[in-house]
Amino acid sequence: MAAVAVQLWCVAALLGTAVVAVALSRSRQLATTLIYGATMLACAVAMIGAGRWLLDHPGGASELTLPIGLPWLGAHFRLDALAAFFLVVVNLGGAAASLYGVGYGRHEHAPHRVLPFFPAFLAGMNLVVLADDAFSYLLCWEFMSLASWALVMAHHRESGNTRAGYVYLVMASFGTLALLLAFGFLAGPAGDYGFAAIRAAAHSPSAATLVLILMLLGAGSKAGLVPLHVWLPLAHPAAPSHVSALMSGVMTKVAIYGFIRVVFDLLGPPDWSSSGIVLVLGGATAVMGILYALMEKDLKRLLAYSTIENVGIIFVSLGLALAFQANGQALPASLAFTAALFHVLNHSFFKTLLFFGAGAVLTATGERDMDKLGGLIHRMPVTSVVFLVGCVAISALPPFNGFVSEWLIFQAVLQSPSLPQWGLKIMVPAIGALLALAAALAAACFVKAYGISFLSRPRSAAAETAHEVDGFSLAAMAILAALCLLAGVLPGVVIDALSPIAVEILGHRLAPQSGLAWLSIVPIAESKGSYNGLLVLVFIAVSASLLFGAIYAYASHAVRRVPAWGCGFTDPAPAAQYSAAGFAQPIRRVFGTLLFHASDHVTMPAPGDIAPARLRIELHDLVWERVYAPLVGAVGYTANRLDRLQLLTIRGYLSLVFATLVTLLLVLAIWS
Amino acid sequence: MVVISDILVQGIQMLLVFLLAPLLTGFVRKVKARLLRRRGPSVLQPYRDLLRLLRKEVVLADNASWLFRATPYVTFAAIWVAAALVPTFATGLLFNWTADLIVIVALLGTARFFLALAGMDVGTAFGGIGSSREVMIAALAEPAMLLIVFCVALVAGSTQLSTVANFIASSQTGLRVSLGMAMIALVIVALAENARIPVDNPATHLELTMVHEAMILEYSGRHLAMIEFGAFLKLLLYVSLIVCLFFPWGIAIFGAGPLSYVVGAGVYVLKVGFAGFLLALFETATAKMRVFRVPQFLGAALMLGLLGTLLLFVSKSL
Amino acid sequence: MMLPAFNPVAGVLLIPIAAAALLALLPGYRLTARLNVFASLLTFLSAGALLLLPRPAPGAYVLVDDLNIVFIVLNSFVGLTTSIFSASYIAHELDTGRLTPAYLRFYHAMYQIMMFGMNLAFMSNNIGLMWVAVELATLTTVLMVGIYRTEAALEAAWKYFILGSVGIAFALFGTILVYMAARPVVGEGQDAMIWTLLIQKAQNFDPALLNVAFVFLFLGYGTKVGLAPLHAWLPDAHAEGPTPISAVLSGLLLNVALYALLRFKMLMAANPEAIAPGTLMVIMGLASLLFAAFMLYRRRDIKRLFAYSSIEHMGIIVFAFGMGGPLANFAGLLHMVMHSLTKSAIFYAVGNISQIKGTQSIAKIRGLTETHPALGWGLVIGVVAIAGLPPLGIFMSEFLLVSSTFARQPWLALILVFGLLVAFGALTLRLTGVAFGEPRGSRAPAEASYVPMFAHLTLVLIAGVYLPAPVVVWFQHVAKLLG
Amino acid sequence: MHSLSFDISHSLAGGLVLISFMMLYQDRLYSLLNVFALHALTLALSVAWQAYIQNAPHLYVTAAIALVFKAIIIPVALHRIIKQLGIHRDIETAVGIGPTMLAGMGLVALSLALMLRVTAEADALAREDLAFALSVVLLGLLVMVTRRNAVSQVVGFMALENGLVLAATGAKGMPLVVEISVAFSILIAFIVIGIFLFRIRERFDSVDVGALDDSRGERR
Repeated sequence: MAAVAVQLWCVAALLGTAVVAVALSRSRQLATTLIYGATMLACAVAMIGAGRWLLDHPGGASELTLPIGLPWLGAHFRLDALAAFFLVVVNLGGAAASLYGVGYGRHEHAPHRVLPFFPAFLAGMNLVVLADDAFSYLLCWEFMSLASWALVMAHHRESGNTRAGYVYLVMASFGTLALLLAFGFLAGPAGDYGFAAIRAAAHSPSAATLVLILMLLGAGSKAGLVPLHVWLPLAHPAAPSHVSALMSGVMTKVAIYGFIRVVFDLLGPPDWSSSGIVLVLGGATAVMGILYALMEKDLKRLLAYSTIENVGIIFVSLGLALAFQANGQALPASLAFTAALFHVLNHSFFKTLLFFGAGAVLTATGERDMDKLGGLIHRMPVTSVVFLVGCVAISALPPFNGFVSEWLIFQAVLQSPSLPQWGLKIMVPAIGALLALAAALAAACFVKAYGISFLSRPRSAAAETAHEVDGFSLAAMAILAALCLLAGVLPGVVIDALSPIAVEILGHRLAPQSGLAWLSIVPIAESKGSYNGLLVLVFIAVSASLLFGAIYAYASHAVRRVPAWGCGFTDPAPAAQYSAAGFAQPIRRVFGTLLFHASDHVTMPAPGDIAPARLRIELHDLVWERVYAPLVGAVGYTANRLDRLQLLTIRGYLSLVFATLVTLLLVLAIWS
Repeated sequence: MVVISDILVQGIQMLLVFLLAPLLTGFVRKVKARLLRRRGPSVLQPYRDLLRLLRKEVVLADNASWLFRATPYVTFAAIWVAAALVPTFATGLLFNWTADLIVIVALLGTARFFLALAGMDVGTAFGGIGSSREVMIAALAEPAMLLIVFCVALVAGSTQLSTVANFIASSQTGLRVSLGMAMIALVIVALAENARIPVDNPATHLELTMVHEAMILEYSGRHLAMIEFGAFLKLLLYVSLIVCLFFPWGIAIFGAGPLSYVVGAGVYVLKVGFAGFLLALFETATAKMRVFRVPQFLGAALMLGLLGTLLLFVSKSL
Repeated sequence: MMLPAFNPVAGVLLIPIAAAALLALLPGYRLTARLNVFASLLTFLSAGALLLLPRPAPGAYVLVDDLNIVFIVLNSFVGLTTSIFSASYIAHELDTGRLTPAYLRFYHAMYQIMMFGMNLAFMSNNIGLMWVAVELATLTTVLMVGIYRTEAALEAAWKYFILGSVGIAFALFGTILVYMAARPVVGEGQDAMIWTLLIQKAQNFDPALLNVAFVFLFLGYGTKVGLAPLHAWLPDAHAEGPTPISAVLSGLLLNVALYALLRFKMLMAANPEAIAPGTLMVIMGLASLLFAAFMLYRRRDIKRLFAYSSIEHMGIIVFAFGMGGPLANFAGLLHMVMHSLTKSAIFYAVGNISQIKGTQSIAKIRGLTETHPALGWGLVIGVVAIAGLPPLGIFMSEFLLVSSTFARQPWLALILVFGLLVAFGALTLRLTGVAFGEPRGSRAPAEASYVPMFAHLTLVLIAGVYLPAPVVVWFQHVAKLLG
Repeated sequence: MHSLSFDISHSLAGGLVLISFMMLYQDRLYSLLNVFALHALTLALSVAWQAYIQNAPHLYVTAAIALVFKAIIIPVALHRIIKQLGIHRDIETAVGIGPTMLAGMGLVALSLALMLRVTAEADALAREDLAFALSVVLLGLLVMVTRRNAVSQVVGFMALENGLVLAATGAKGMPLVVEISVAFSILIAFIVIGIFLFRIRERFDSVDVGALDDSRGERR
């Protein structure tokens, strides 16, 4: 059976599961186990199929056309290396989320609002990646959005969720319309919607730029590019955690897939200036996203914002690839491209992991607000370990996977002097600095996230009485954590696995890595830069354990437990510990005043007054206030103005008719 | 055979930095004392402190977690590995290609990450202050560092330290303004990263001013020893980084035989000593600045780095 | 006209008339309601027969061609489902005492007469006859809109009546002008009104006359289509009449007027010197779309909300036909069919909702998916469909329309997209309010049956992912006819 | 003979337009009704003349309807209504008389400009008739939108419809004319009855819009 057929069967299985779920979603336990089990199975099969295809890379593509969709076109589906990779990403996340869901779903109070849409959502994402004509692509794209919207609305009674769902739906539809325009432009008046036809057609540079901008609007709004990100931090946290994980870790990747598919594959080499747009947007997104995250105290919103940051990093890398490709520099282009894909993979690992962790915390304490957490490292030992792994990985610290992709991106940045255009020459280093800033801020952000919610003393009764979560959830998280480490210490394998994609899209690949001594990676040449995660890990482990052993053997190993010292002042109240806002204060003072118009207002009671001093922090989301609020206002204003027409007298309506008639007759008299 | 000797040489370097680090700190303290017309402790004092701390029992807060106890070792190991990967007396050591400059920076980042976490673990106000300020400083230092890397890499065409050192040593690069800027920037970053005056004062426990010390306030005994030792190593690392990037002259080329290694080592020690002297001089000459002046200070480094890079384009294009 | 027995044409036309006569005489609403359903079923069957059997040659009065058969089948189908819905709906109206049996008898009779009028309008080959038929259908709906006899209902009916009459007058004047234009070419009398003859000779007609004629026809029939700014009657008529009638108004009557417009558009297009009707249709279409899109935001009455959405979609359809070309015309046809099905389905749902909650005010309806899952999700699917989201039919037509337009006239496409987005925002805003959140209002089970609603939605869903080949070929042929 | 017949019908049609102008000029209801009766009478004459010259006897029916129904019954009925509903007698105009007259001029000019483009082989008679009919229609509409008063608006509608009949009869050999005129008379009857039933005094929408807001569900 053709490889693509296997994938489609898996999708069919997912859809079938959804239908079944509608039927029996009332009986909680059974349904939960059954549905998530089936979903996991389907995803696993799909993942293995796609993975084998990618590793064997037979080259070419496996295609299939179904007699549905646009009548005279049919629904084209195609599995090539790029699609295979993203299928792996999607289905890995899907399988993990399902495994997690088996345990997490038990606590779901409205399973009938989650179970049917969960497999449907996964099916939608699979189909988007498989689709090979504009119509099926958009149809699946919107189906995906719709299913995820339904999942966001699962807890529609909680405050803010309906608004989140609404904003999400509108932004999604905005994105779809942008994509629609892009495809309409690519397909031309005759309407050749097949990707093959679009690929074959020649596109002028200006047209390419237009389409690229439309794609940035369409795919970017789904991926969460600033300033189109507003829906993301609302919608992602509103969904159940394993769905949030999918939306953040996987759906944004599907959006990026769309961007790659159209801009790199269908469009052909674009103009170099367009790469500048992508670079700037990416850099801004990375920094803004992580700064938003730093200002957050809601754990899931923080994670959602950090997703925005990572999307920015990926887009920067893609922009680099575009820039190099536009100048025909194949090797650096493939380097940047591979780095982007690598980061896609990594982010799907650790963001999913982190959202699972947040879900576990939510299950254990019922709290998302970090200022009510703390000390969980004692109550939830396993979760705290895997969550720590996620935090280290996402902070781009060796020896975990996040660092490898960022290192590759920096290597690509370092190739920029070879670019002929001055604009890029000067822009790219600055963007690189932005990336470094984003990386450092990410580290700060996750020190805060972990330090406030897992370390220190519990800030609420819920946190004090927290308990470790069930085995399924832990298993899912452990697997992802292991993957984070593996991808970190064996990057060469991943890079080689990604090479067929680079070959397929750019026609060039990085030199094989897995053959090198000590499994280190050398993207360009050893003299230019190399990294060996494995050795770094080994060195650290060995030297640390040597020291440990030595000290325990020859120096003291006595321990005395006492109350914390704190310069002699041990504050009794856990509430007096550093809060999320407090931790972010130095950074808020550095960046916030400019970017968020942040201001702290302290109300200090008079001497002798025993009232507590109060600190109020004022933050403004300028993107919302400057871009969206005016738009909303304009629409409302127009609506109010036009609404007067609803209440005219009949004579008024008649005069409207009369006016129309006379105008038309006049036009007729004047023109014809 | 070759591999053995390679590993041997690499081992020597690890040992060298291991032994040299406390000495450098001691030396700096000594010089500072001298400049203040004090006698000051012996240069070997740091060794003694470490040994004393090692022997003491650990006083641990009740709610300290395993992370708190693991951090000293992780931190130290990370810094040690990083330090071992910077060419000191010879380039092109066996494991140099394990990590380039970026990785070394990142390794220090790992160390900082865990230290900051440990600072928050016990849940005292001081730890919070220390960690939050530390990460803020780091957030500003890292972009500057990257730009420095970028600038150097543009000149040498590599981020591989050995290559860079060889390239610059082989004096085909004349005196470059941009390199000068990069060096100043690196010095600023080094001061910030090592919690030296004017960014932080390693000798004070005045809570409003301290950063690094506040973070490790809860540590004691062998843990404290590890962390202190880590700090020493970090200082040495940065010094030898500056030295190997900007003054690599006299550094031995790999495989040049034991003699040149010895010479290289000698030269290296001299250079480090000189750098330590300058550091002491600078620290006595300046005062600590307010925490929220630090961003401007590091911003200067950032600007210098960027300027150096752009300047490089210009000079190259000419 | 001589019609042989068992002639489906006769079936489509005479069954409603006979049924109307019968219903006017018979008492007892259960029986009449069933009879109404039965008659509509027969009409639908004969329409189907019309589709299958060989078609009669175009006569002086009756014409059956590829274009109008689409409308006829759709018309009789929605007529059937609506009759089923109203059978279960009206009973409840009796219980609540909003209607009396006498009025009910009248209602059923009028229903059949209306069906007759619409079928006649579709089938007539004589532009005069078509005019008469359209007006007949309009007047019957006027009477049904006012059937509740509340002040609001009467006011709505009155408004509808007055504006309708002016529209009637315009349409007639246009028809006369067409006759005048045709007379010198085709010859006096009957022939100069027979559409098949007109279209053949149209190229020789006097362009100036045709232009003026088209302006009047466009405004006359456009009033019925509900194009802004001629739309005024539409929202109130939808909101105040019985819900089945709202469904029929949106689903069918608008199509009747649209059909008339299309016929005359073809006539215009056949004459090279006459003005291009497309431009006018594009402008009015976009105007209606934008206007309705903004009007959606301030609606507080759920039926009026969807009435405005009908205006919006009529705008889209008229725009599509105005653009012309195979893709746009195909999209227009598809959109029209899908809109009829979806919108009537939505009105079935809304009818149930307003009966359960006892109000049409959006603010008083909350959390339907909690209290009435089937109804709530049905409404969600309906609105999702009407908002143009996949995998439902309207998405396909909007996809074709927007993409092809952007390739041809980017700016028009941008306006179109803007309008679509604004309307989408309004609809989904109301939807999230009505379907989700803390439930409000009565939790009583629904009286009327869900069958028609889900039947329509299923059709729309299927059409969204799979259009049968014959339908496609047929639509493409019609699209070619429309030029 | 032909030229004479042409002149007569032409002058009758022109007269119709003139009377429409007189309607615009009226500011009292009764006089408006009288003028309308005159309007209908003229129409009847012109239709009859058409019937004669086209020797199309069925048009006599239309003429009769115009004469009996519009020129006599309707005005009388409206007189009654005015009395019974106690509508006060002078017409409140939305737009002043003067501007209305000017607008009427413009409309007539427009309709002439439009119709004179028609190529001459459509015979002159029809052409002129159409031009006049169009102006009558437009003027009727103008009456409807510039008068605030229900009765005068009905009159305006009827004037408009007279224009239609004029056009229809002018269109030589047009079928269904009689049926149409009958249909329209019924329509008008409906309207008049409606006014009477719904006690619509001042305007078509005397039912106060504000009071309807809640039933419209549009209350702010």
